[in-house]
Amino acid sequence: MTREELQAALTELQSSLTFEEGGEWLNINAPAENFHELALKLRHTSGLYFDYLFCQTCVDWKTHLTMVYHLTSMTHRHNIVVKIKLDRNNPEVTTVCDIWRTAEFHEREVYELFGVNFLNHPDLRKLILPDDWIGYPLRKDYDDPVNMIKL
Amino acid sequence: MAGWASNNKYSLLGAMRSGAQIVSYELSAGLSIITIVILTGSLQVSEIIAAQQTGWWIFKGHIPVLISFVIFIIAVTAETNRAPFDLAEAESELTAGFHTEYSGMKFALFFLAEYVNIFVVCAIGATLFLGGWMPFHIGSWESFNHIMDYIPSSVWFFGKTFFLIFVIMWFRWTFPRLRIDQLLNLEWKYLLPICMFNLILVTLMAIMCWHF
Amino acid sequence: MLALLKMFIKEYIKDVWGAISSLLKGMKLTGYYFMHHNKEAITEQYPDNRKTLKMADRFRGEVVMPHDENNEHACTGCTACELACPNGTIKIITKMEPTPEGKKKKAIDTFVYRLELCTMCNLCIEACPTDAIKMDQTFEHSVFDRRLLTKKLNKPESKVREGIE
Amino acid sequence: MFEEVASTEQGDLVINIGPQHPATHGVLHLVITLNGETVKKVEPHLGYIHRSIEKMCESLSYRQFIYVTSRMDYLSSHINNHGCAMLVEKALQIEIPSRAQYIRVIMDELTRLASHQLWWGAMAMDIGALTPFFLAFREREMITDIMEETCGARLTMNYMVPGGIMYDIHPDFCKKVKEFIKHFRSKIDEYDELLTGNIIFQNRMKGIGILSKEDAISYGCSGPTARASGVSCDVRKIYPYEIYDQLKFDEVLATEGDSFARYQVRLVEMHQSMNIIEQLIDNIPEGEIQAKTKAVLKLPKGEFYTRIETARGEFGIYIVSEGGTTPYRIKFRSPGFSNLSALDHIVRGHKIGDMVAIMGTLDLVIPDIDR
Repeated sequence: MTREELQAALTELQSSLTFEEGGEWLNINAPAENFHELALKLRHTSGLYFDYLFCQTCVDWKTHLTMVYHLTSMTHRHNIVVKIKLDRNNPEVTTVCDIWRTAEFHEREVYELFGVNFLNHPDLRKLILPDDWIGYPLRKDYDDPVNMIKL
Repeated sequence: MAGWASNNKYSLLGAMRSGAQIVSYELSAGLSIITIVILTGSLQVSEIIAAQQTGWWIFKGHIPVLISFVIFIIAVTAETNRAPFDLAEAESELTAGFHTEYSGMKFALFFLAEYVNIFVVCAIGATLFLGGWMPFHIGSWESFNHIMDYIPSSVWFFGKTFFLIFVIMWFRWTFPRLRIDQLLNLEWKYLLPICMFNLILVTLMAIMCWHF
Repeated sequence: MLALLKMFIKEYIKDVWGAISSLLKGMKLTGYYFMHHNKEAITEQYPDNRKTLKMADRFRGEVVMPHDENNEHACTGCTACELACPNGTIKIITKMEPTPEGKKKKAIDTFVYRLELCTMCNLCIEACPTDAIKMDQTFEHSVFDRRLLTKKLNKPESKVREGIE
Repeated sequence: MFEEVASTEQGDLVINIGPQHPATHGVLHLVITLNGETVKKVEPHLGYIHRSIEKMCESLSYRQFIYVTSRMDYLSSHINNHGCAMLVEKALQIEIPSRAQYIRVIMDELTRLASHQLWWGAMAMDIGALTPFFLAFREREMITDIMEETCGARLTMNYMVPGGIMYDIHPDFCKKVKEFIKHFRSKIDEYDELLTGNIIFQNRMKGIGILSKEDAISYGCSGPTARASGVSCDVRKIYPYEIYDQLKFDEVLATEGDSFARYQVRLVEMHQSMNIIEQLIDNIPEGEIQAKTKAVLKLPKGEFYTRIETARGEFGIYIVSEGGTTPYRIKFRSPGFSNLSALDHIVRGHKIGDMVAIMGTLDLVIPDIDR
């Protein structure tokens, strides 16, 4: 599907989506509420069929956090990027690990590095850091005077 | 026992595996020894060897003895926990199995025991199948046999034993390890039936005096 | 029934034979290597062959600054390498040196190279406009005191070669 | 950890594989729950060599951050570097000279070969065979020698720079590569002889650790692991980069999805890599090796994503740029991380020995997972 077709199909799916100009792939801004429903639709709508979540991460914009989902369809070979703006003080989004199983690990990683709370995640524990770690290292304001080497 | 005593989970698993393995492989090792006993008609080692004066059992006994020799080698490899049956100390699974927690002299004793074990079983194999200290003779080649007789019997015996040890070590470089259920399958589904069948064959052979 | 049994036995024997032959094939190969270990094996007798061991020309072992016979090097102290280095391995301390015409000119005082931070990525050598530094082929860097790893690359009393800006 | 132990059923044995364990090829920590010898659950604990590369890259310039990526998946360091260089080139719209493209692809395929060889040896070691390890390293030695001669290092080459390659190939390069291909073609049959046909090996591999196509997609698997399950995911074919669209090679696919399929996919991929190198090695065009770039690279504001096929699967780099000299946020999508997440699913119900074999065929490189 071309970019325009995708955009049309997605608008049909959920009218509250906004699209970003530029970028290699179609960028979609979605609201955090009802994201799970949107994700389910993206995964199962026959024309779209985004079955492969190949990258899931988070960006700290100092004022807010953005969850970034890179999705591709193994049958139709088209890609989209879904972005969700989150509140920085209380970031919460529903998990998608029941839709794309790979998200389980990616979400755990985002949880410990950015502090995003994934609702309904089956096993939201720290994956990389020790269990008693305080702070979210990949946030921009994170400061660790002991371990950080400033060059 | 040592695996259990060291209070380590790897060792415990190793010990369990080792137990299952030795119990099952003892059977086919024993049965393949019995084939020779049937052929000789005696349990006395000296008599077994004396019976091989005209030729080693492995040559005299046709295919059945060859089969039982192969089974014997497999069984003793398994019993001494050598690869490909080294499940008790499978290094990529259980780090070192039953001797994970041992070091120094205790570890040395374990390994000493293991290698002595290999030596012993290979010596038994050499005695039963390869004619113990009997030199290698070929039918009526008198001069050849004469030369062979000059080699001391102890050299013959150790030569044969070390050859078997070499074969067992050769297995070790070459083969991947079996899984525990495959190990037991191999014993109970393949080796034991073949052994039993072989035993009947050997008995028949002994009765009819088909061997040389 | 008998045919079935016959087939079963045939299959069984075929299985066993196939298994044994596949094992023997592997043993043949390892046996071949056992017998031909001199020809096929590649072994570096490392600590013993130090005298004959030659590393590849481009092997990156450590950063050195070549000096010519007049004890002159080509470093102008432009700090391009310091900026290029991702790990802060290089630190250049400059001083002002009077030129014969009486003006003051920037020159290096010390070229500090911290081997323990270096990842041999070659970015400093790429960045150097005057080819003053290069990679050496040494690779035995272990010392007992980590202070020895902080090196001064320019030799004492060395100067910038004439004509290098 | 203690809650986990308490929550297991009575009679279950919780056992730690790693962080120091011969089977994990690195410092991966797996907490496995066993029932007898049967694995009930596997739980990976990561982070033992987490170096926070993503955070580090935020303070490195676009020339500097490339070298860090070779420390991630150290077996396909070249390909990681290549991906980063490609990303910078894509963002700045630099056309790189075709000589550099050819050399890059040859280097990629050599790296893939070396990586698969090491995998072959290490995987055989996991299931208890010793000789394959030595055979594989003997051939790998030739590749690392070639790499050393041309790139200056054996493992972490840092040969790619934005705009091309760091310096031209060594004069002996083509000759040595051809020699190596000839040698390896004769030796790869030994691999089959020693291991593939072996009855013990086949029994250990066939029907073990089956990953269905749907699961492979859902778990985000990529590379040979997913291709063994029938997922067509070779980035070289689907989203061709450099000169891969002009080359003749097949995407290796299997449908079984078991350990043996993964094994065979990698073996066939070695043949494919050799074919690719043979197509290229005689036709390296003359010319520049680096496009002209500015001394200080500044990426335009925006987001960039590049994917590249490493020996383990799809390696993705996601950069958010604010227009400065350093990335604002960088994310590496490493193939091992996703492949590892499927481990628990495919291991359940198998024996502990199989778990090690499955891990071997997944070809995990721990620094790649931890980053």
